[in-house]
Amino acid sequence: MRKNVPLFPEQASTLAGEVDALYLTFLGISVFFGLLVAGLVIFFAIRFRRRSPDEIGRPEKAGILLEIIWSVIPLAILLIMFAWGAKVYVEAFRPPGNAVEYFVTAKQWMWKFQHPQGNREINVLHVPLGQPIRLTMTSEDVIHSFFVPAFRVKADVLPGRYTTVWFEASKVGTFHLFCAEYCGAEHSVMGGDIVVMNPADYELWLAGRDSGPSVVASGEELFRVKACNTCHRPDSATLAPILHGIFGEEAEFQDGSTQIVDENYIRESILNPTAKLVKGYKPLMPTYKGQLTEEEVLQLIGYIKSLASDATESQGTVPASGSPALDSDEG
Amino acid sequence: MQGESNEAWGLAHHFDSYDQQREASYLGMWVFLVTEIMFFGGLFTAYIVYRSSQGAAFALGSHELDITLGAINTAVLIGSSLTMALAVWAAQTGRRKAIVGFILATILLGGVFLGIKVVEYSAKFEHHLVPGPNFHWNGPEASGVEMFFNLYFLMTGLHAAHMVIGIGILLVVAVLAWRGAFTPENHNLVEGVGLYWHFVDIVWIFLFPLLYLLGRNIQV
Amino acid sequence: MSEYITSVRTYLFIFLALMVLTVITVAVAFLHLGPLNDIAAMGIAITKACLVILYFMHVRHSSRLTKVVVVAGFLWLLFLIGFTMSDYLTRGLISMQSTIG
Amino acid sequence: MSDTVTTPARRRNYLNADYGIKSWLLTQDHKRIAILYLVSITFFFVLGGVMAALIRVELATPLGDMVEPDTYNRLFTAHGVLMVFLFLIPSIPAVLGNFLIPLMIGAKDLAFPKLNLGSWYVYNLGAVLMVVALLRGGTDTGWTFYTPYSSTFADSEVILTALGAFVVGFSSIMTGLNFIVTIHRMRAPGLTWFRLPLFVWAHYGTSLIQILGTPVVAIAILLVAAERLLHIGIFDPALGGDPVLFQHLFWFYSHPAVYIMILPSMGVISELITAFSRKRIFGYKFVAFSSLAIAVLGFLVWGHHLFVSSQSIYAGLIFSVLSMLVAVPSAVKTFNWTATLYQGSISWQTPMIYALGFIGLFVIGGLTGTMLATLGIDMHVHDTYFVVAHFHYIMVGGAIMAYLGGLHFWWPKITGRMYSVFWSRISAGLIFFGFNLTFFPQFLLGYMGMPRRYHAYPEEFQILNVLSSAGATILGVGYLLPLIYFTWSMRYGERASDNPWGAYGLEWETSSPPPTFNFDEPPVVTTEAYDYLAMRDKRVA
Repeated sequence: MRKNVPLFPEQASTLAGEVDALYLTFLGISVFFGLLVAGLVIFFAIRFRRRSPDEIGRPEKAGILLEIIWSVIPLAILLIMFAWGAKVYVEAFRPPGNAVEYFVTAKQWMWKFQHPQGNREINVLHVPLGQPIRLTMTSEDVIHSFFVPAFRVKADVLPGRYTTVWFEASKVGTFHLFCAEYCGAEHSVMGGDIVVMNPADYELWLAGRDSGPSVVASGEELFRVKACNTCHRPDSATLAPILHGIFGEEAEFQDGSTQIVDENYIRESILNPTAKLVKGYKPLMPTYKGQLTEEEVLQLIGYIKSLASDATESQGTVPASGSPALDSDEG
Repeated sequence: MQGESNEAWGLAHHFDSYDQQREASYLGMWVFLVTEIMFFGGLFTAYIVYRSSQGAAFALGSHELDITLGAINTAVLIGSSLTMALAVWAAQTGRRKAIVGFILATILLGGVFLGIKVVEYSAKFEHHLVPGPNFHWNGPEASGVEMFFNLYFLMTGLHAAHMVIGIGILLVVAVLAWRGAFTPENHNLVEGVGLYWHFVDIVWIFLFPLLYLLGRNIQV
Repeated sequence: MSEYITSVRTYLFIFLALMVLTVITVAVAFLHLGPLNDIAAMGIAITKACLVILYFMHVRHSSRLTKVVVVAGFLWLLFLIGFTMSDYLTRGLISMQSTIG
Repeated sequence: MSDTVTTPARRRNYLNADYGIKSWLLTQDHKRIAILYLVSITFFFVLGGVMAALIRVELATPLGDMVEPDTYNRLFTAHGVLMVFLFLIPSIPAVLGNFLIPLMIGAKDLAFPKLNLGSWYVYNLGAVLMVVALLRGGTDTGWTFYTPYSSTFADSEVILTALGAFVVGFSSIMTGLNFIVTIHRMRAPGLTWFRLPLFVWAHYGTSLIQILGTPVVAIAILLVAAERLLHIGIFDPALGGDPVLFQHLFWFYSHPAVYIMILPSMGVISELITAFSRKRIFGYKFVAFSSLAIAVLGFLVWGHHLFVSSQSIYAGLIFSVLSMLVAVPSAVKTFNWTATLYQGSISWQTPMIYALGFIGLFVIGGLTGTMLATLGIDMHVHDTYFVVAHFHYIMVGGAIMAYLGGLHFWWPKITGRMYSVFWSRISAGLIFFGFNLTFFPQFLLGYMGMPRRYHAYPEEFQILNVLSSAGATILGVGYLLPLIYFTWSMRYGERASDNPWGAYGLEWETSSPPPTFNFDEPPVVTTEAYDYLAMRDKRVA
């Protein structure tokens, strides 16, 4: 499908149509105004061309009404386009509740993916058709940007922080993945493919290779190996807070401030534990900075998130537990 | 060529009057100070951004600073602003020796400020609180405290650099004043360097509470 | 339009006021006032800066243009800080890094 | 001074007032300093153009087969840095603005002539730093210096280039400061604010941006250097910093910097449109105030460069809606220019061809700009060739067209000579056509998804890239022509009269080239701006 030379990118996600509708509408408005101005300029320039060397133009009276008209109309159109664009944007960055979480780690110059089931891939990501997929992304070095033109999604991938983006593929096929934020010598080849498969084919593909432990299982394993479980116990909150069910809830800190427990907060708590001390605890936890790879931190987060739902099922997919943070925000 | 004939003492050829020249100089100096506000503004923004997310670490950092020396320095710098203002007054009223005297007093106070700053810096150096590879912090929040000291050194360092430049210009102005270069009609240079000096004072008026005072009351 | 000359008495009075404010701000820093500590410290600093600008820097008796320039300088600083903080202070709310699936 | 020669050809002017290299290098005459700037920025325009040519040659094929990836990165960085800092930002203000503002307001010089000369030296100092960086292998961060790549990872001459940008920034501040004070304090008797040429209004707005924005990027650059040299972490997450803060500080200046390029262009276009329509501009006050509105609002929209940079969604909404607002004054200007043409006496001289071309290109650049400010569209086209095409339509289609138009308009005033009408029209046509062929395909490429700063790209993008490279060749030829016929005209061009276009404005009332102190008699202004009726009546009387 990449052989022919189209002038318009394929639409391969549920979002693509919305972005294109917005773009084409705006393009139509632009073409109208562009032609209007160009047409008037050319027409006036010919119609009112100078006919004698001493001729001067005929001064007209001020046109306050005209000025108001051509200020207000563009403003109104622009504000409408703003509102429409904002709607699409907010949608693009707020994954639906049933999205399945995949992890992405970027580094100079490759993309590393981990499926919830545990499979790892480099520069190629296989995803099932019709399933909302949420990517939690971080970088090991500089800023990169995850960009799939056919899905119309793009989000920067930053070191030291998580960003997310989501999509629901609507077309089977192979699509370009680009790094859109300049990241060094091999920036232009830091790309790959997103392979969209029918769900059944995807299951076959998953089954056809050794997936290794799931993200949650790896996280659980790490939780034990790094001895997190000696303090963070499911039954006792004496030494450290109980982690079950904290994800998406509000944590209260020593200084009285609060924060919703999200991926970035958990990350900070692992790597810089004393930055935000939960009320009632002493700064006992050592830092794990330098002892965990970015992928391991992600696995721990995946595990802690899985504890959010009361049952400790390690089935891989993060259950659709609603979105407390969003709900409380929308109030 | 046109201007040469009516070029009076200290009036540049392209100005019509001393008033026009003075107003241009005063306005130009203020516009320059606006750029200085924005220059320091970038650092203040960084400070506010990081303080908003790492308040506790910043409180820890501020406890490492010597509040007494900071307060003394504030007083010294305000004093130097007074002498600078008086130098301008002396220029306006045509007191040649007084100009020189007040400028020298300003330079002296500026020197005291910088001397105290050196004492403070060397103490930080001994305690391994100077940012970079040698930074060492035993307590909690190491990275936040390091950020505090990064900003402390950048902000006070940039301020001190402005002081040094100011003192340099003041020395030149003092010599010119001694030679009688300034008259009640034309003392724009004294006025200009005065504005600069007061601006440097104002920066410190904000740096002092931001770095030394905020978070002081938090127990650590 | 000739130059306004501020009297030495005014200068001394302003100097005194600045010193008193410095003492107050140091004293207040050790009290436990919660968020009022920050507000007091900044309020006093702004007051001091205004005194310096208005009297030592002669803005009080300068043209309206000078006043506009001074105000614009600080206004733009507020733009820089305010709009930057509009990002930082709202990051924890609904943002692309904290939405929850 | 006893100059009795009266023939216009041999009258004393700023060019023949003094000879020798010293009389140029130590001059305090704003007109001579403008010429010095003209020489410097032309050099860097050519150098930056060579980089652009190499980039387009490389991109003619999908494989990165001409230069190494690293070399390519250094090329586009050099192209960006040279063009933005050493050409576009000083172009109209430091050359045309410097030359014309004192003339237009009836002053003998700028308020601070020494500062003006100093700004040229500071500019060259910064330029030398950048050239040294280039000779030592160049920089590979892109002109945006994004952290932590620039502060920690890049293995190239980041500090020298950054320092160069820092130093050049000060020359820009000096120019802006000089203009503001001059416009406030040096206007001729009778020249009220609303009688000022719109060129002066536009430069006033530009100067505000230079004053208020440049220091912020200066400190941001300084912090990058501190992080790189001393490991004082402000932006690198590994050192506890936030890389997005750099983007905020950088774009606080660098977005308004776009208006440093386009506002003076708009000023030039207002002058050209009125001069070649021989008519007062439609809605003078609206055009004048829209310059200020752009200068002020332009400061509040920088976050639209961060829509996908992990900036909070709320901030994204604020910056998006403000970006829409800043489009309105630009639209107002465009409509007023168009309305000015109505019932004008329009002459198709070369400068006017540039002006009309500018309107077309600026409309495309502006409209695509509002598309980029739309959150839902930016999410897809951010950091793609759509952005590249958009800002080239503004900076090249807008700023350079206006710069060339202005140069063609005031050339007889600056040098006292005319250039070849025929060749100038050919070159204007070539530039317009070549420009569109170069950059229009890039809009399509961008929406297709080709990211910017790519050295190699998938095959399906090739046809559009080849078109673009072909256009660049034509554009290059178009730019070469003025270089030749302008140089030729300085010696062999027909002598120009004081007002060859029959245009309104104080600069046309003095001789061509003007005398050192601009006017033999200090001018007094009694008519409104662009009052062609009064001008004709005066001539008849």
